[in-house]
Amino acid sequence: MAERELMYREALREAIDEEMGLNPSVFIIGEGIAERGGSYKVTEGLLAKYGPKRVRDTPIAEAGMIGVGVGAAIAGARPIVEILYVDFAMLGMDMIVNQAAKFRLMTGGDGRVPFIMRTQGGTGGGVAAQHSQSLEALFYHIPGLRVVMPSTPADAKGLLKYALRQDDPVMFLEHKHLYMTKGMVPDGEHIVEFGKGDIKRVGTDVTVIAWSNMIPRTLEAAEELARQGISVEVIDPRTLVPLDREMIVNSVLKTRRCVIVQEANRRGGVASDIASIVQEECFYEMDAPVEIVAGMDIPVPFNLTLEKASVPQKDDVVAAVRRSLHLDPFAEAAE
Amino acid sequence: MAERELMYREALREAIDEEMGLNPSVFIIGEGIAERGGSYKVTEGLLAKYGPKRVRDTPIAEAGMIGVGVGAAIAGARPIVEILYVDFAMLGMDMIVNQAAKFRLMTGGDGRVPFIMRTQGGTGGGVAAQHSQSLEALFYHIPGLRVVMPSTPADAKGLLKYALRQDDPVMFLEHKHLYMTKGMVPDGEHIVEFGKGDIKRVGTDVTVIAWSNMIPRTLEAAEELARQGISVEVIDPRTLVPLDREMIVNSVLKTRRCVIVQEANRRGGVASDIASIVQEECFYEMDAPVEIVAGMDIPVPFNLTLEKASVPQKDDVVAAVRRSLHLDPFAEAAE
Amino acid sequence: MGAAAQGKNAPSREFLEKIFRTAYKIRVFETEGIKLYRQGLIRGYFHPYLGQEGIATGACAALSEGDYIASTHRGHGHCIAWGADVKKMVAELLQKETGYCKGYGGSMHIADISVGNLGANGIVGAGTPLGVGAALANQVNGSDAVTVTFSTDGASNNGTFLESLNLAAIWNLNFILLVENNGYAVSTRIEESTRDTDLYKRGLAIGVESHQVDGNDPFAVYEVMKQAVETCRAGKGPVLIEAKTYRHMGHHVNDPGKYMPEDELAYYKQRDPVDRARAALKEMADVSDEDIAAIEAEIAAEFADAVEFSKNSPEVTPESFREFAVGY
Amino acid sequence: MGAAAQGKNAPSREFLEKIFRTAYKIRVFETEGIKLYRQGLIRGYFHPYLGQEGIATGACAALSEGDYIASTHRGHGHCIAWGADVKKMVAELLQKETGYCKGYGGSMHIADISVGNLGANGIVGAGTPLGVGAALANQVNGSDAVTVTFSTDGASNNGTFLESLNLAAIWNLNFILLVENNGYAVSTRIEESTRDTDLYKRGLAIGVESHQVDGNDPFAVYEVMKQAVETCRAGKGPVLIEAKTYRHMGHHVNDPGKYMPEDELAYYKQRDPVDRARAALKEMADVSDEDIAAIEAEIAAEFADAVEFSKNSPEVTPESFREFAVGY
Ligand SMILES: Cc1ncc(C[n+]2csc(CCOP(=O)(O)OP(=O)(O)O)c2C)c(N)n1
Ligand SMILES: Cc1ncc(C[n+]2csc(CCOP(=O)(O)OP(=O)(O)O)c2C)c(N)n1
Ligand SMILES: [Mg+2]
Ligand SMILES: [Mg+2]
Repeated sequence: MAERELMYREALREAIDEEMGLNPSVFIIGEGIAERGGSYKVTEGLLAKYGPKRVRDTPIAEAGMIGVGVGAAIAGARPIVEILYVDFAMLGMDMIVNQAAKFRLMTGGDGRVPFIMRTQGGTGGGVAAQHSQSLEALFYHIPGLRVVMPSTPADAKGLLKYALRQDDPVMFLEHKHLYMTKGMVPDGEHIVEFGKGDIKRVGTDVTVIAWSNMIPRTLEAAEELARQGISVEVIDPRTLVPLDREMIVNSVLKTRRCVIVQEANRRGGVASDIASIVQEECFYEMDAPVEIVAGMDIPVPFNLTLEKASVPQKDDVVAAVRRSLHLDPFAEAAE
Repeated sequence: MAERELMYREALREAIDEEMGLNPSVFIIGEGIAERGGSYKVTEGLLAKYGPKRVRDTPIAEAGMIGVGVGAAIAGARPIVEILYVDFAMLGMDMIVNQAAKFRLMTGGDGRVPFIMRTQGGTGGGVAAQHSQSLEALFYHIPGLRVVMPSTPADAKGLLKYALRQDDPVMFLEHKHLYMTKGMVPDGEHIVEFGKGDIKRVGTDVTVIAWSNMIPRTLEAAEELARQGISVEVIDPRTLVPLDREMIVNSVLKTRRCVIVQEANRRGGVASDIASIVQEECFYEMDAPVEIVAGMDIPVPFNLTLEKASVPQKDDVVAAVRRSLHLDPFAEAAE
Repeated sequence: MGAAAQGKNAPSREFLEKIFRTAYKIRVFETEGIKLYRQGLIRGYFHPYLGQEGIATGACAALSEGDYIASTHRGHGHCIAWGADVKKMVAELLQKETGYCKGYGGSMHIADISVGNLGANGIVGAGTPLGVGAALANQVNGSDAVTVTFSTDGASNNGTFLESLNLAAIWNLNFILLVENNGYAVSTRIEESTRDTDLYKRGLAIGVESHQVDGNDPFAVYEVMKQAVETCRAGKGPVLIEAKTYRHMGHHVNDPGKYMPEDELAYYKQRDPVDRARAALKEMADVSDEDIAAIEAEIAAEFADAVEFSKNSPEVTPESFREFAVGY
Repeated sequence: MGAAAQGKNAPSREFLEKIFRTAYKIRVFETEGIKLYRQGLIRGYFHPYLGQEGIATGACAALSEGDYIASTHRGHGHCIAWGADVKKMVAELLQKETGYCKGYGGSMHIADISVGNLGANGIVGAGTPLGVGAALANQVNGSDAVTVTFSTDGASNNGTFLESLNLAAIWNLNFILLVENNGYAVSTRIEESTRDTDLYKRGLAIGVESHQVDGNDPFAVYEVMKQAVETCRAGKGPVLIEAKTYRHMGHHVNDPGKYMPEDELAYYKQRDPVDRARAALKEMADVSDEDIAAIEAEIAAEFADAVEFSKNSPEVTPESFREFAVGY
């Protein structure tokens, strides 16, 4: 199929635009998303095209925005609520955890909540502890939520379109560093189903699992490792919930080694959960423990050098892969 | 040392009472905690003893209560905020995640937040999806928080007293089923430091790690397994953050097998993280993968039969221990 | 009864009977439900609506098919006034598969989205954003349906009150926030929770049309609601209504409510909304004591049938629960 | 200048000079700071307080040692008015170990709890509960210290506003909520965020003494704050003050602010709080242009020194960061 190069943010915009065109009950609200086109320019042009009923600016009221989004979804619309930073989603946690995630069960299965929270996380350029978090683990733990973390423009578009057609609450987590990155996106209707991982690079020696902004970094590491004669398979689950366990397990059964890379801090992160699954499913076939490369267990500092030190870099991934191959036995584990 | 039998709630009350007596900047706020003595009767009698300045009822405003608690702590007091159900703490997540947990780092180390949120979680008697959660994993993931989950009256008292003397924000998570349970509590000053696990039963064949209300259940399972000739070591970390990794790792190195039991649902729970640590530290010495016994990945249903089915029971623990010993090879894993 | 009910356009017998039937049905449901609770047949939380029946009754009478409601932890009354099937309600409380939520929800979570009932809620204050959201969905979809959130005095000190009512206001949504001010949040008196106990003022402060009404008078509630619905359908919503009322007992079935002063309780019992509805039917529509007794017996029988039905209903099996859980 | 400043008790030269020095110091800090930002020396967010200097200046002048303040994302002005060391502020913005937070915090997180500064905040609205908390701590500890939270129009639609101000009210805390209403939240005009732009009414609705004041007049702010502090120390707090003001530029350094109408901006520039403070010093205390120029030069030099100091300061090393992280 034909394809074009798009920026991540353009791909997101295309998804919203196409689905708004198809379904009149899709609408979007957020701070500065209408007239100004949004802080990340994802929603530029949508106000002009779809009008102020379907593209609305809001006051600074995250709990309210998320809450009315959930209510609108329950009542049959398909709201997208843009939250500027995933950190601010903490203000709306009650609505996410206690309402959106619970409603289907509490109604015995009849109620559906096709609510989408689009937001972004991760470190980037000294925005400090309250604007740099990677909080996917909090949503990942709550049954009922879908957790989506696209790493490429094509995935961003395909997953957002899918999100707008399914019926469960979706935490759609973008990354501040990815908005301006470019990639090929198929022309025409392009949809990526939830629960299908993507092998971003085929390899045979070690399986590396990563997502969001850790994918480009991991691919760089894989490139460097290839030069060292090590063949790395890079898996991007794309959706953390549902998780493509099959793809992960099959790859690890093949490589007998597994490294997981996450930007979020180590303790209680999604990487730990995936590690627990891998060791459960592949224990007898593995040649080394699962290695986790993750952020330090500390809030992200403002200082740029420290910020960088607090989250995984390419070299950390390279070192972990080598450790899992029992190379450099006397090198210390990097934090 | 002499000791007496106390109920869990009485032990908590003693801790608060003693520390309020010693330190005039300790105070407590919560819904119905003053005149009525609290929904769990932990604060009974404190209003009469310490007066309305230090024992206050609040409106239903969890975000505000937690927020003013954090502010009071930053300003040098030692507030205890009682939140009726841990589920409701979701309303105050911003203050917990973005303020309390971050302040020390953001001030370069000068700021301290001796804030204590006391609350309770877990299933119990058909209170359904919004009043039955075990949410420790959410706090566990956030660097800067201390997560405390006592299983006995003695631990409850000792840990709460310690919490009131240290300087970091503490999520003090009680269990609705434990308030009326009894246990021996040492007389006099009884303090339990954070980060020190407790071996609730010594054993040699399998290490089982559990906390809060899963401890009594695990001890029953251990009893039954003993009758089957299997010797189980039961470890209660007591504080999940900081975690007594040393005690856990040493035990697993001894038994070569590990089972983790948590009431919270499986996906992204604390058990997964402990499993990831254990496989990392003990991989080459283990005879079986870490087994996790956890709640189902679904909100807790109202119906009591289903409620029970949704969280680990004694038999689930017994089965997991036997699996880790490669007994009953054809039995299916219990959910 | 309210002044409005005595005006020139005297209410029809049909209307008066409907009001009485609804209020009485709630009364029976709660009174009999408490008995089932005490027998151990109902578990978990049960917050009776006794004493507040006038509000749900009057309010729902002013709404139409296609409208939406959202409710509180004290939600049985709203459900019944909205026309719910008592069988399915009782079955839910008895944890049965034939209940509104198949026994997954229980008292605090009964919902029926097929008829616009967004449900009761275990989180105080949560119904407000959910209701505003439904009103927003309707505006986006071009419907003129009105959404009413039944709320409480307790919820009025919660952040959701300000955030969501303000959103409704800037978007002129067809939304009515009906605050049932019963003076207590569990044992905490409203005077301890706020300096100004006239909660409707909080709507005025953000430019929202706001009223105060005697919640124990179903007719007065009906009138102010009718007006609010008109304001909404004219595109001038939202509206806030504060209805003053009182609980006839403790917070939930197991709360003896000792903190409620006897004279206060007596005062409100004399202003019993069900008695008012009965008196109105009797006096204004000349309905005889016998006819009223017949209506009451019919409602009591309906409840007894519902209990019978529920007792004979199956529970969801753990197996089908496990199936439901897959992919949750 | 404000009417109060012209009354019988004409302000002293000392007072007038202090007001001018503070306002001007903020002006220099922001103007020069923006240059450093554009040179790439400051990273992350930088929200200038330009145009709003009158508020922090007037408010802090009414407070005493031992009092507390909490601030916003636009926090430099509050910090300076509270007497912060400009050296440590600049060093913080330059990510240096000699900064208030050793470079861990940056512009949005400067705090100095040793002098009761609870800090700037990256979460809109968060300063309100934190400030109320400090006021609560002081009441528990028997202190009569007053806590002021500088807040914003944007934060007034947030749940924290209602919840925490209400808590302050029922407990009669020594708390002042100073809402700086600059008419915008980034590009969103206040008229789009609420139906009633008189934010002080929200305090009245919950029984809180509330005032509105011209935020561009440091003397008017001082007077109303002095009164508010008295109310508090008399045990009758809290107090809400809405100060109307305007930003002199976009939301942050990189926001061109094209959405701000030229005439609106011109209107407020004519009511520049720094100009007012200068004029007051000149006219009411007969200070010569030369003397004023000398003060200005002194302040400029202080800032230049701070930049020099900061540039020569070291950064925290990753090693000592890793040490700090242990056990976090
Ligand atoms: C957010 C939240 N906090 C606390 C509770 C516990 N709780 C349930 S009902 C109740 C009192 C509610 O009082 P009010 O809101 O006035 O409603 P009423 O019970 O009087 O109908 C409380 C504190 C809850 N369910 N949700
Ligand atoms: C809870 C939260 N939501 C959104 C933001 C992003 N944000 C930062 S400043 C700002 C606008 C603030 O406007 P206002 O509160 O009026 O303060 P002003 O910038 O005008 O001083 C926004 C939306 C934030 N920091 N915190
Ligand atoms: Mg009430
Ligand atoms: Mg503003």
